[in-house]
Amino acid sequence: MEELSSRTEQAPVAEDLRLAIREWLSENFPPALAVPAARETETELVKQWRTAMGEKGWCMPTWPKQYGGGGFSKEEVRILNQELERIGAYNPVGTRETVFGETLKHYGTEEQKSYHLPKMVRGEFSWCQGFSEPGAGSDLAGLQMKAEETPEGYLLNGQKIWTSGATESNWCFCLVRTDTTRKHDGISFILVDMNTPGFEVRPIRLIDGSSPFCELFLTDVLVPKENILGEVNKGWEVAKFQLQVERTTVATSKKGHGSIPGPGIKDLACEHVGTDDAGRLVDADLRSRIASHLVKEKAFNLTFKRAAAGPAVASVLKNAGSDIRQTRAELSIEVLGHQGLGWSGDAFTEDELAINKSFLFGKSASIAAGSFEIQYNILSKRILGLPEMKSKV
Amino acid sequence: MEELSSRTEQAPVAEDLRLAIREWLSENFPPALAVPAARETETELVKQWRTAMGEKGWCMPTWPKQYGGGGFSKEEVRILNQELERIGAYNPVGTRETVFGETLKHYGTEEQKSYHLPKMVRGEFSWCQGFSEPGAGSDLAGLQMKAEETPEGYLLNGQKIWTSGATESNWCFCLVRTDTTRKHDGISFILVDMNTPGFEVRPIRLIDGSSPFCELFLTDVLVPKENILGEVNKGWEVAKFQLQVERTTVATSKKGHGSIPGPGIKDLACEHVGTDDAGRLVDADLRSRIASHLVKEKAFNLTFKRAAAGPAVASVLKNAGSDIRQTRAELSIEVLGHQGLGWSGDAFTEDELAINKSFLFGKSASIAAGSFEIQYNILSKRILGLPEMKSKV
Amino acid sequence: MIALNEEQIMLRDSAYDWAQECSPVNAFRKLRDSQTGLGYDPEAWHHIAEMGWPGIVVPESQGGLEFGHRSLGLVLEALARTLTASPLLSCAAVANAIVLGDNQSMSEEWLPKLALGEAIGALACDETARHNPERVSCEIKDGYLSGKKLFVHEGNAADVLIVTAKLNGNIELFAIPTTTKGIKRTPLDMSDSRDTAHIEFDSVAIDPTWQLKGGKLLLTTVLNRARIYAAAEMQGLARQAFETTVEYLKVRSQYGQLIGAFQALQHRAAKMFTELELTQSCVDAALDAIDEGDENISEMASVAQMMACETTNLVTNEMIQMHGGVGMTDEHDAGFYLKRARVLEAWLGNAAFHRERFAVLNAF
Amino acid sequence: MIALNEEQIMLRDSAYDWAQECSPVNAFRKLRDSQTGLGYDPEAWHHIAEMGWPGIVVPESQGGLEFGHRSLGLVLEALARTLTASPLLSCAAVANAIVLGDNQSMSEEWLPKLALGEAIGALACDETARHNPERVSCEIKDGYLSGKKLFVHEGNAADVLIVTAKLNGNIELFAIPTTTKGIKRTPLDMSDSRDTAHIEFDSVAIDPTWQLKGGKLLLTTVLNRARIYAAAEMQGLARQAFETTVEYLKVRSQYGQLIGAFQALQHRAAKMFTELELTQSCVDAALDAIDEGDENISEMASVAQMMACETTNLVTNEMIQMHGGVGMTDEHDAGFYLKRARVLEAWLGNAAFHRERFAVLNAF
Repeated sequence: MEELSSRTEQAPVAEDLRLAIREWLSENFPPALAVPAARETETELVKQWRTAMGEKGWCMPTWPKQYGGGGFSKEEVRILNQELERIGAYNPVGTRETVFGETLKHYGTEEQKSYHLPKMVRGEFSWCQGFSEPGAGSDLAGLQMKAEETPEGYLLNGQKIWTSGATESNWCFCLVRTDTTRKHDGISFILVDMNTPGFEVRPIRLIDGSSPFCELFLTDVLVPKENILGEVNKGWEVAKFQLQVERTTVATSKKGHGSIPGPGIKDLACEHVGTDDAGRLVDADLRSRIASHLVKEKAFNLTFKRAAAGPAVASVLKNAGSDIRQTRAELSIEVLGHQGLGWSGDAFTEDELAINKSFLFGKSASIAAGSFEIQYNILSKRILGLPEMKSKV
Repeated sequence: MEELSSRTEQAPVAEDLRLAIREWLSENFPPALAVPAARETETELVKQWRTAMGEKGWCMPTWPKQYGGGGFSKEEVRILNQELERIGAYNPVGTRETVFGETLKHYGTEEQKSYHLPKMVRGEFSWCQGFSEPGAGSDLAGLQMKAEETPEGYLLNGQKIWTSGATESNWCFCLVRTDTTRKHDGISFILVDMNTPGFEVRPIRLIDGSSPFCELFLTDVLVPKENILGEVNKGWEVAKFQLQVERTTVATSKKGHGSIPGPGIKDLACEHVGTDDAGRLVDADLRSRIASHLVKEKAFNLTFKRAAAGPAVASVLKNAGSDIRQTRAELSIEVLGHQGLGWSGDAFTEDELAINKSFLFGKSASIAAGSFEIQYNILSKRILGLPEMKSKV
Repeated sequence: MIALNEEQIMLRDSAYDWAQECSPVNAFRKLRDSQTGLGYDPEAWHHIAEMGWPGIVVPESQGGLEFGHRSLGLVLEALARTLTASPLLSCAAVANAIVLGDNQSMSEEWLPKLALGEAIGALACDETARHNPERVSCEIKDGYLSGKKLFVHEGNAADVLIVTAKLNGNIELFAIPTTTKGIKRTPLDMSDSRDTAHIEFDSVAIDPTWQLKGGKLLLTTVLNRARIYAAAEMQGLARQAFETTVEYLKVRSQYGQLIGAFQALQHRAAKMFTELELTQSCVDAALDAIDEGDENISEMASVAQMMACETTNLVTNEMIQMHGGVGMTDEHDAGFYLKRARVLEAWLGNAAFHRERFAVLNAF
Repeated sequence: MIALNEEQIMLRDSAYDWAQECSPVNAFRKLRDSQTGLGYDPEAWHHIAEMGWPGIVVPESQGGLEFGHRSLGLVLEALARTLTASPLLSCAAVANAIVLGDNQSMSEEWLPKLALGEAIGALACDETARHNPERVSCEIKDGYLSGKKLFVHEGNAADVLIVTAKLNGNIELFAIPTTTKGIKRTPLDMSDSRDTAHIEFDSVAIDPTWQLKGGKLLLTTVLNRARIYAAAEMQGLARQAFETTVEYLKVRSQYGQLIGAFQALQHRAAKMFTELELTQSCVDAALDAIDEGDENISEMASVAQMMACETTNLVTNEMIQMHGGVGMTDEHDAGFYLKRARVLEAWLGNAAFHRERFAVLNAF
């Protein structure tokens, strides 16, 4: 496989493409955006780059051209990515769109696809997800947002939570209840224009002070009937598809497992705890725990490399990953002592503040995207085949 | 309370009793039995001591004299125990009889008490317990041993397991099923003469090579109807009483939590692992875990002292105790390396062999007498009031 | 273990009731949101003073209640349950230093004020971000103190500091008024939103009467007592975090079940309960050991602190995890417990520090 | 991570099938009960030899299969599942020592026999009950070796020993036939009922051709490989202990429920599964690292061994606990897994040893 693709790289067609891409990029990518921090706010430059890439079809390079994609083969995508990376450029469309785009392609009507996909590619419409509700976390299908059918469309009432990127989005795909008499079979998947009256977005402040998620409050929000994705009351199937795509994307990207800012834990410890003549950390107890942590991190990375995709691997990696991340964070603040427990101010370096915030935010790693407990349930029931509880007679 | 009882000790009546006991002991206790090992086998001397104490009523000092007891007050028992301890003497009747005696006193008919209690006190009848069955471990009430009512008495068929002391006993109190249509309400408590035909005892060999428990195989064992203790089909109540007495006895005696032979873990480690110039164990990782273990042992001992009796304390102590015992055993064999993994032979000291056997046997600490899981169930449901699972509709 | 007497039971119950009713976590939330930069709640402190609690470990002869360390521990536990932002612990530690430091003039000057809550005290004994009281660079030369103490809890509000400094090569302790010229305090914005400061001494003229007797030995004793108090505070914090979590398990439903019915969560709750009970025994015994003048107080302090650090760490993590997403929100109290727990763990020696110390004390 | 090729998959499957069918745990039980004092199963060894497995890491030029270390690991894992009492691991470690020791005459003398299973080898590199290969008191003076090696696995059956000894102040390795005069072997009755011996050398005349090249560096490499093999063996043992336990959870009922339906047990099973998967990755990667001639093999060996020790410890304890009383009986296999696990943990460095070593290798 490896060998084959490196041979293809030498092939003349691929080389032509590579040169074409390189040339286009050198003309179109604003070098100022090579600095990641410059991409964080929605500047003219950022918009310009998104429009350029979108029109080229390279935001979703594998999609058919009719939907605004590039019609690329996997091999061609690899070349595109290599060229982007070479000059510090990036794909301006986020994971949220990439993932939801797959769902839309799979379940959308021709009208929905033709209307939405090109707008998504060009960044005209950016999307957020309205799945979880305050009463429906791990048990997502317990959701209660009401969608009442009226002659004018569906009337949505209820609340969503844990929506990321809601403040930067203008469209939201939601799971709503169109039948209150059945659980899974009473859910529909619907596309909502966030500018519709009655749609309110409120950021949620987290324990680390950040607000990456929002609550959505919907009061009599009217949505056209044609905005149902898939069939009415069959939304659970669409949601499962969407979640599966998301999980695979997260599981195959190491980013999903997070990182701690600043130097590695070993260097951090050597600097802040000190070493003896033999170079050993003077806190022997801490040293032992750091060694254990680093061995486990190695085991995690090797498992990441070894494992073929599948539900077992996803759950193992999810839990081992959040455990390692949280252990590293606890070790980091332990190493720093009070210096690692600052909230703001000059008395702390940016790295030190970031370590504390990351420690706090990292507690969500074992809660979000399928909690620690949910992963263990999946492993024990689906993978190990352990039985369900029998109802008492 | 303390103050009061020390004042009483000075009282003339108590002092008279103390002197009387002291005198009797000096005449009747065979000094050879002051060595614990000499008590292990049933010698003439052992029998002689049991008979002497039994006739005096001092084996069960608090029991009424009519049942062979001493009729002592608590204060008088304390004096007796002090005097026994002073010369290395001991009470020749075991915990099994002490505990079951309470049950018999509470539930026995006058005939049962008059017949059995004095024989128990004098060691004529020694008792073992037939509760657990291969299919009924933690779920004791799931027991299946059949007791069929016939004109001649109950006909017992089935199997019991985990009976300690069965080879040295001649009577066995059993839980049997007298009604197969109900679970808890179909159980009776019955007293069985082990010399009845069809009663077979087989020792169970454990992973440490010892055989402290037996299996009992009962085939058409005929038991007179008057041997039911309490009422027919109300045996579960009697069993709960018996288990409660046992639990209290075990929980208030540190013996229940076991001990590891040989020197303490700290000295063992210093000897076998070695120390550096500062006197620290050279294996820093091990040192840290030993420190943690010893702190926890201290916490356990302090809890033992602090806690008033009750189900919460019993469960906390049971689990913390078995955890500490097992951790100590694991640390001990880790400290000794291969030297702590011997099974027999001159290459190992007796202490070393005992450490390994104790490590192996100690795995039962979290299984026997209410497993680790059962204790956690008790804590979470009875103490913390966490809910039961609802049946799915 | 010494059973509580009737007065102690009353004290415990009234502290508990006061904290739950008059100083709930919401009071702390308001303080944090107030942006005043004050790391303690003056109103709560006023009430605490009225009830006489700052005087619990101050001798009667100096206007205190002389009601014992176990009693103080009961109050600290009760107040920590609701994260009451009070300098009670630090004030008590400082009172101990002055009482044990056998210094008549300092006693007369500070103890009556401390007993009434009219003066606030703070321990300034660390010069590093990680607890290491034996490392002392602050030095007095020709009567002038120079050097810097880091992360002094209640350091901004303090009227009097117990400061360690080298004098003629030995570690000595001084009770220094914060009004003294040359003292510069830098308030820190810590994760737990409580009062913490860096304190710099720039050629501060030291009155010889400020020196306490006892040197390093006094330092050890004072720190041991402070550690035991801190363990009591952590125990109260952890106990409430646990109880709040168990209550949540009884009301939150998922998959048509109260989540407290899931056995995996039940067993984790039972484990926490077990650890809390074990820790409670150590904290109580350590407080008793001070009252009894026990010699072995270093070991007991490390036992109590190690257990308290580990249990608090466990329980605050489980509090977030078992609350799920809502526990991650600032709106919920779980984050406050987590943040305060980590600061307390770091303060007077974390679990590893006390494991190490326990081993050294036991010569292995 | 290198994917298995077709031949390796066949090898793995046939080793698995052979062990489950022809060498079940019951075969080990019979061996133990036989009271022959033999710590290995000659019949099983005969079959293993017939299948060529002792030759897997022996070069083709010396009659071996030269099929790589990962392949050997697959066999070791499969055999360890049923506790097959075979000296395969020790023989392979010895073959490695001789191959790497760059000694033509020793290679010609021993490798063909080792490849065919006609000679058994053992590592005699420890002089203490706790693994500490750097401590070498055995010494060769004027051509005579004196000293004692302790707890040599397969030491009674061995025909050739790899012995560490000081020569002119340096640690050197020798391939010494056990028939040599002056060697005294004391069989030990260990908890795992396997072949272990103390071996004493009383002025044993050493033929200079027995010396392997490489000294301490060779020792490190040989031990690293043996450790990785041992990790593979532990992984096989733990994997089977886990699977046996999970099967029991599916058939044992209490309170009208299969105990595998209790969520607390489910989550503990899921934890074990997670640890086994993480450990598997380390074992596989470490075996691959030998095959690839990786430089970083010391670290990989310690990573694999630390993970294997911890996982094996966890799983064997849970095996007993989850089986309840029946797991405590000698009649059940759980005890065998527990006992063998602890011996393997102690053999070439336990988890603490390898944590320490990992830290040293990473310079902290």
